[in-house]
Amino acid sequence: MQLIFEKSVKGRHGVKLPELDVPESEELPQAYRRTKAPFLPEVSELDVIRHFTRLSQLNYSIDTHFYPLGSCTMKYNPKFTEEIARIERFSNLHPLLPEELVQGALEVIYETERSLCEITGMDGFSLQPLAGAHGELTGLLLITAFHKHYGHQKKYVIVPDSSHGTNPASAGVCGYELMVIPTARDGCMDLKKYKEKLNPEVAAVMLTCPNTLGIFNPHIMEIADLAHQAGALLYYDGANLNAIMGKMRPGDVGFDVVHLNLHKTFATPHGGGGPGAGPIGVKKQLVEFLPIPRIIKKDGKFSLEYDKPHSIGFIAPFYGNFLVVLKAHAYILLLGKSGLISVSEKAVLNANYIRAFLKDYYDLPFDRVCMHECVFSAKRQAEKGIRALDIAKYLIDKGFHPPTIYFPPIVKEALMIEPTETESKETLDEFIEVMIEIAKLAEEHPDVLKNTPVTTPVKRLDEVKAARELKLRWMG
Amino acid sequence: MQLIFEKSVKGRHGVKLPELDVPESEELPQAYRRTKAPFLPEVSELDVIRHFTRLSQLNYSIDTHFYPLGSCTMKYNPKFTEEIARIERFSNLHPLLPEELVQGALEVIYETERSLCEITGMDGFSLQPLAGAHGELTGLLLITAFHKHYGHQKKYVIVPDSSHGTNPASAGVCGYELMVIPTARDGCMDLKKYKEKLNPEVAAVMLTCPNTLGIFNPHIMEIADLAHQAGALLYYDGANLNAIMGKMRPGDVGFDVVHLNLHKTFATPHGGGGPGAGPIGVKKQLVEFLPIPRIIKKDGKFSLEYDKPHSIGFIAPFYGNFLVVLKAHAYILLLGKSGLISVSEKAVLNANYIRAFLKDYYDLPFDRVCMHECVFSAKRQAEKGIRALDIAKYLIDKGFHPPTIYFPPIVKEALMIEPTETESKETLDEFIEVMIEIAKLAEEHPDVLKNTPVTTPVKRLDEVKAARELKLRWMG
Amino acid sequence: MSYIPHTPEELKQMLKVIGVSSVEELFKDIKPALRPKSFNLPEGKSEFEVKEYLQRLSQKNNPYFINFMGAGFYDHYIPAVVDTLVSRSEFYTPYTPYQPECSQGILQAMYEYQTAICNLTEMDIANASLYDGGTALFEAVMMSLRITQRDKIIVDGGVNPIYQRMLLTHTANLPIKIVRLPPNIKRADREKIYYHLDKKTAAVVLQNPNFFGSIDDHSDIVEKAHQIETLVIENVYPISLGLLKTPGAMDVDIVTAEGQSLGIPLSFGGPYLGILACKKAFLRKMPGRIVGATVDKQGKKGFVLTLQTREQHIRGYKATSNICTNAALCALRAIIFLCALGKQGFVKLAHLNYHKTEFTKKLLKDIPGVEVVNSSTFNEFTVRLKKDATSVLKQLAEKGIIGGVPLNRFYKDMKNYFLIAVTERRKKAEILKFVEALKDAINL
Amino acid sequence: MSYIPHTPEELKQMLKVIGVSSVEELFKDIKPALRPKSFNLPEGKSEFEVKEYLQRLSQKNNPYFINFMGAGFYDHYIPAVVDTLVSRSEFYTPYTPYQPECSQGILQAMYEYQTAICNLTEMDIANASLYDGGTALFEAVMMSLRITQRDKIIVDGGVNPIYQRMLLTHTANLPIKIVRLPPNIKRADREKIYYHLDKKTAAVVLQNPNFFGSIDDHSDIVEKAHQIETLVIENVYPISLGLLKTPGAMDVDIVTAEGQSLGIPLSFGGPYLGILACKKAFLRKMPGRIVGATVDKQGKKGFVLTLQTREQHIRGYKATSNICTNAALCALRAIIFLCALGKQGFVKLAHLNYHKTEFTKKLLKDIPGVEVVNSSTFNEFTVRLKKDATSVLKQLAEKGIIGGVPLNRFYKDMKNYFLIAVTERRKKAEILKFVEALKDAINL
Repeated sequence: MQLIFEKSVKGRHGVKLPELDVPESEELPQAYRRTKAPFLPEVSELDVIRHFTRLSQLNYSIDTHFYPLGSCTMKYNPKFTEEIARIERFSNLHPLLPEELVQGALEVIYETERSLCEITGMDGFSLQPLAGAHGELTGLLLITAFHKHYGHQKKYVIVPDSSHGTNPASAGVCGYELMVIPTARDGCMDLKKYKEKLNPEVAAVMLTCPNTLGIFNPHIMEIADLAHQAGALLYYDGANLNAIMGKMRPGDVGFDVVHLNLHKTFATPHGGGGPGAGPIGVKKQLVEFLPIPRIIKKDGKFSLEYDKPHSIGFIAPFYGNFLVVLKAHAYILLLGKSGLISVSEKAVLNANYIRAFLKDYYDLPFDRVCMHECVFSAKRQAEKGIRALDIAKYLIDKGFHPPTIYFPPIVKEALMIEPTETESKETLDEFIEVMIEIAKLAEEHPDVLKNTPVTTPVKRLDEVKAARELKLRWMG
Repeated sequence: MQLIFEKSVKGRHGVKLPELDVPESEELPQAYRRTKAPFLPEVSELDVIRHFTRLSQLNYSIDTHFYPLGSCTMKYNPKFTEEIARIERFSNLHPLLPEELVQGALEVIYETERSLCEITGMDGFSLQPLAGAHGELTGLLLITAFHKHYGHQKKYVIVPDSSHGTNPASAGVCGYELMVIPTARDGCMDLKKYKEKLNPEVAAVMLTCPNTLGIFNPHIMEIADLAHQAGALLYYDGANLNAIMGKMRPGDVGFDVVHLNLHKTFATPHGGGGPGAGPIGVKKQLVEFLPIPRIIKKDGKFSLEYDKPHSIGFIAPFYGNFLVVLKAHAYILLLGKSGLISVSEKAVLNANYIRAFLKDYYDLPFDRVCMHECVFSAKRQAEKGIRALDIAKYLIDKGFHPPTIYFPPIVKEALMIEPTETESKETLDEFIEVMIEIAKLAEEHPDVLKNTPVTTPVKRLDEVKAARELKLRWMG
Repeated sequence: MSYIPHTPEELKQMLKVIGVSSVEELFKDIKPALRPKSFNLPEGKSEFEVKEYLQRLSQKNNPYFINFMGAGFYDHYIPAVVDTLVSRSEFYTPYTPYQPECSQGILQAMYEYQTAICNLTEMDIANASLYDGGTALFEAVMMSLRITQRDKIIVDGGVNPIYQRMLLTHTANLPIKIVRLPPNIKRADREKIYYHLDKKTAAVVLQNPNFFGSIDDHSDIVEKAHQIETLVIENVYPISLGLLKTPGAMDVDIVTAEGQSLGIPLSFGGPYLGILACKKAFLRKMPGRIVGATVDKQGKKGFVLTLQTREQHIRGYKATSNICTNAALCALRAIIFLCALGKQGFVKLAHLNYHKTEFTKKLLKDIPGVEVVNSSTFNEFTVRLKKDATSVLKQLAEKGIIGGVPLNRFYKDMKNYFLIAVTERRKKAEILKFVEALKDAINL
Repeated sequence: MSYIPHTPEELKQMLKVIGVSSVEELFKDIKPALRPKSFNLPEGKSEFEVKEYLQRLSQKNNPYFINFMGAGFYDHYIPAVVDTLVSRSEFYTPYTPYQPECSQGILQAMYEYQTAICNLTEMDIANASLYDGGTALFEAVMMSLRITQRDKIIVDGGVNPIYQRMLLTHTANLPIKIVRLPPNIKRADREKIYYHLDKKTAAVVLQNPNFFGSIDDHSDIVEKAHQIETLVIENVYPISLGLLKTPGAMDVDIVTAEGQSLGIPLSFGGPYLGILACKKAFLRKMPGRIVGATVDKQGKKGFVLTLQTREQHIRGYKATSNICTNAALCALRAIIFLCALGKQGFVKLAHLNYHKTEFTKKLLKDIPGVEVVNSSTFNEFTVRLKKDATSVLKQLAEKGIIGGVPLNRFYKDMKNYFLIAVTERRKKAEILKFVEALKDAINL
């Protein structure tokens, strides 16, 4: 499809603005003005609508395709919560409006914090972090503030080698050095190596639980105890919370800090990359360090408290991604206690169903009951020349968004499949059938898989060329 | 695609309803109850979303494709007016609410009636008719009431042979006999034949102006005078109003009754078949016969008047398709005087542009300046075995919705092209290019055209089989 | 605002291609004498300005009172999926699917709609929608006249007066006789119907639940009518079909309904949805578009508009109806609504409506001065007060409650009567508030 | 409500396939000691009930006062096309386009967004969005540290204090020195900047228009900084770029902006849009996703995420940033907004904002007791009163006017100051009403 810039016709215009209803004043001095109007497309409203409507149709999405993108929890995004977020009295509030004019919005924030505390077993929550990785950074800043406050000298952050890339990256951005613990043969962090590395200069141990292999570490409490004994805090990467709601609360088993991804567990849409929201929860001893402002309820009135001397300060311009929070709030109200428990049960059920069916066809590097996702290796197929990437592209042709591939990097030719609880048995069966077909094709007709996808508007794209020639904008 | 009924799984459910919050009463006696729950699909909300989202993508639509469906005025439907119609204080009003609670809605109706009067030159308008053909029927009922009131004995309705099928059908439904006037060589109703047929028993002469050949009849005033002399009223089928806004008003040239199609000229969406709205306008002498209730403004307050002894009565359950009217009202406000004039100018410009380019390739049975649409004949192509239908199907493959074909029936192998004013020169050029390509293919490779469409989810469908075997519902 | 893409430069190029020097030249057939005497409209405004104006207007409306109004049009909850899906422009911006290969989405959805309507009503076939319930009833009457070649129609006193008056208007110029029975709150008045029923009668028109809320089993009337080859047309309330005996089970010939309750907002009177279903035998007399299943050249299943030869654009004067535009998008709402609720949900919806109404009815029965006039009802019923209902309702309105529809809006002598509808949206607290307010009001 | 499709029957079948007898068995790794101590949430409710509750909550908010609040976040009109298009679920329900062949829609839109941002700012390259303006500024600072390998940052007193405090929080644990200049209403204080500027300085951070509304041409500062290889980061207000000299023209190195004004609702603080653009030379140090054009196997043009080796999911600890989720849907809003307005419309928008503000400024200047502190401004400016601004604003609020942002919310000693923003949405009548109300309030 042509770029919208290529469709531009000099002199054409779209949306009309009101006429100036006050007298014109003197123009700005030339020195302050731009010399040439910016090149933006000159198109009609119909041009805009057709262009972006057609573009939209080129995407696979949850609403059109099964989307088992591991670690991303691509579940159904309720339309109801979208409807709620369109209510103007929520969407059109200036963040600096006087508190009396935003009591409803403050209540949403307050109540969501309370729900998340109960779901995770934490004592305090801040909804300010703007995404998961931002939550991680906020969490590490909290941990830093905590240690500084008590005069601890800290230098390291520990992560397992199966961690999300954001964990080490957040540690780096926060100024820590990194220690990486390998994965043992049971798919969990190597406990022995962990003990060896742990030392009094470790600020935090960051864990995903269940981890990115979809495995729940039964020794989690021991890990926590060891961390605490060494003076480190235990950080819970909430990317995989969808597996354990009502089954385990990080706050009960020794985690000190958690972040959640509202766009994963709480079904707010991923938006083609964002926005999300990454609220951060902490145990009692860390509450005083949470970002400001805090939302306070007193005599039925809500207010913003800024006077928190130990707070790490401002992590967001205001109160976080409010409209995302609102959707998550509505979602929690809709599902309630039993609903959320059922979410995790069915997410785990679906993943194990796929695991059970496919383990005869694909290598399962850690063959045990999984939680909400399972990670296969296509190394058997790779021997025939069929890589995870080829499998992904064939799936596209069959109308499925591929799983996450090549992650976690500790699994060769990884295929990380997270079906989520909102998918039905038929959909899983159809997916399984194609995956089995692929395994057979890899044996018998590997060439068929190499030339995929064929049904898409473009065929396999040259990513090397993209990175070498670097065309990052249209130049006309 | 499977039917949603085929996707049903026993015991699955979608949207949850609230629990009963009052005590259960005794059930109805068995005799009044159905014996078996109705078979409706048992599906999840995601099933519903995926099913209908995917279905939607199988349609061509204005927002995705050029849609020059002659006589239907498939112009761009502004998103703004959709947004307005979603305002709950408009969309959620029970029609029987007390007048004090619906003053804004009544004002919308009142103001829209006034605008339409000014646009058409009529003295009174009713927004009650629910679609164009319903407007026609209402118009004929008004005409009947008028004649009865004055003691005229009437029996016939006159229409030209180029008329929309709704005109004779409405006459039939209203209990009239029909007289059809042929089209003369200039593309207009044969004036001589018209004079011959006209007689004192003619209730009404129904004209589309410009007519379905896209031709404006310069003798319209003479036709009107003759009708009036014979004691007949002149009816304006407003389907083609998009051609003449600000250039001619039916009320100024002798028309007594008009209906408009808000979903054509006033850009409200066609909705895959409807709903539309078919307001009816009349000259002074007919105002007293308009349907009730009438909207009255007095001292800045709006009210509904039912006490109109000569009114034909109730044509709609309430006040017409209010939300459609609201969109049309917003559209008129947005465009205003110059905007509406420009609509007709550009609609006519676009049609003539296509006419000028294609007349060397397709027969133009009435070769003169056209108004907002032009009607070609594919009879030259038909000689090579390529019918209008084949041309239509090839256009689909090229990403265009076909024009109206085989209408009006007086043109053999008719191709009725109405581009509308919202389409750009580039779009017209692309369409013209394909039409020229088709003309050449018809000469040189007619077989290529016969097997189209090939890009669609289904190939050419067997309509004969459909009509013979009559599967009109899914039986499991 | 303007939605016109033409630039001055393009205008010039296009005129050149056409061979005229100005746009005005294209309008030369419209001679000076034919030009407008006036075209006095305000100039166009921006979206932003029009939005401000219309939002201000909307503030003059208030739909947020606790509402017990029905009379055939009900305040049901519309799940978010309905609006989401019908807002897809591939659904709302095409027209009638004359070209099936690029319209399979609409066509399949309409086929599914037809199926759902058949299943709800237990009738053989349904069309793809008409304008509204009233015009559907008119079309049904026209069908019956065509089918029987008779000229008399009997309309029971329980048929919605809104539709009765529409029927009279629409048939004003036809050489037929319409016998309207007097308003009748309880079940259909067999005696009166049979008094008028004769071999000239094309159809008896009934309604269930009737306008006043009463439930009936019309099987006996149908049987009597069929003995002399008279048809029975029944107008129904779709939500009630989650619970009530179906027209199909009563052997009714033609069924009509207002489909507004199936996911369509109240919209101050429209657009709504005309439902029409009938027995297979009457297929070729049925008005409106019909979608049929077929196969393509390669044997793949697909859908087309079928039996178009019944329609005006082919048959003209002899068409079964003059209808062209229908209410496809509203029918789409209905099928999405029905799928979203599903079988269980739909039955539960009927259940909620029934029991909330029974609860309300019971409470009202205990109020001295309030008489519940009918017995078996679904989600609406009629009460009689000892005083003028309109003034009592006005007092309720002052407390933010719309207590129902006063019947003198339709029948002048029913001053003390009003209709009360209780849908699933009315919560217990609202019902109790209403009952208390009514107590107060009648004792004033 | 629940979005789970499993029926009891399916559950049974699935457990059998897995080879366990209950779902609970799948959770056996979570031993009893690890189970929740509490999970005390209310049970789920229907859409309908939750809607009622949230609508009631929303009524406790009131965004309908006449609003002159800005401070970096503005009440601009959002054309209907923006919401219509971003409401398409093919846009809002996918995730980051890791698989380009089935994500060309998002990818192309992001490429168009990058192009538009480059054209607006006259910079070489832009990424596909960050969370918000504040984190974008933080990322720009981090970039400058990496690029220069220096450890000192000078932040001008005109930079939005909201972003200054975010910057401090985010860098709290880093071994760097941030020199914050005192708040400065007028143009950037060259003297103070140059005083601190040295070869340890990684970047000077400026803002235009600055937080107080003042316009500046930073070319001279840029030149000075570049002499010692210090970078200049400029935070801008996108709408002002319809009129103002661009950062590109000033030779600025990295540009950041809050994109909220480009079609994103005020949303009580988020989600917003972080814009980041820079010179080509810094490409590999730039954080966030970037879309590049390429071709497919058949030579057809297409788009992919490129330079992913900078990113955390590949590079981990050494990534240019920890960002994963960005603000793609907000960036989509921005590109649609910019296309809907187009070149002419965008320039006109800037024009309207400028002139409405100048008009307001002039009227205020005539009020005794009101001092307009800055001279050249775009659509926001600072006034000083002779009394406490907060109490005056409170009085205005009683008349339905939010007069602006009191500056003591950010600077304790600026009690008598407040910021006034005037966008295209403020009509003449509203401005006049505000001016009159202000007159009254300061004379009380």
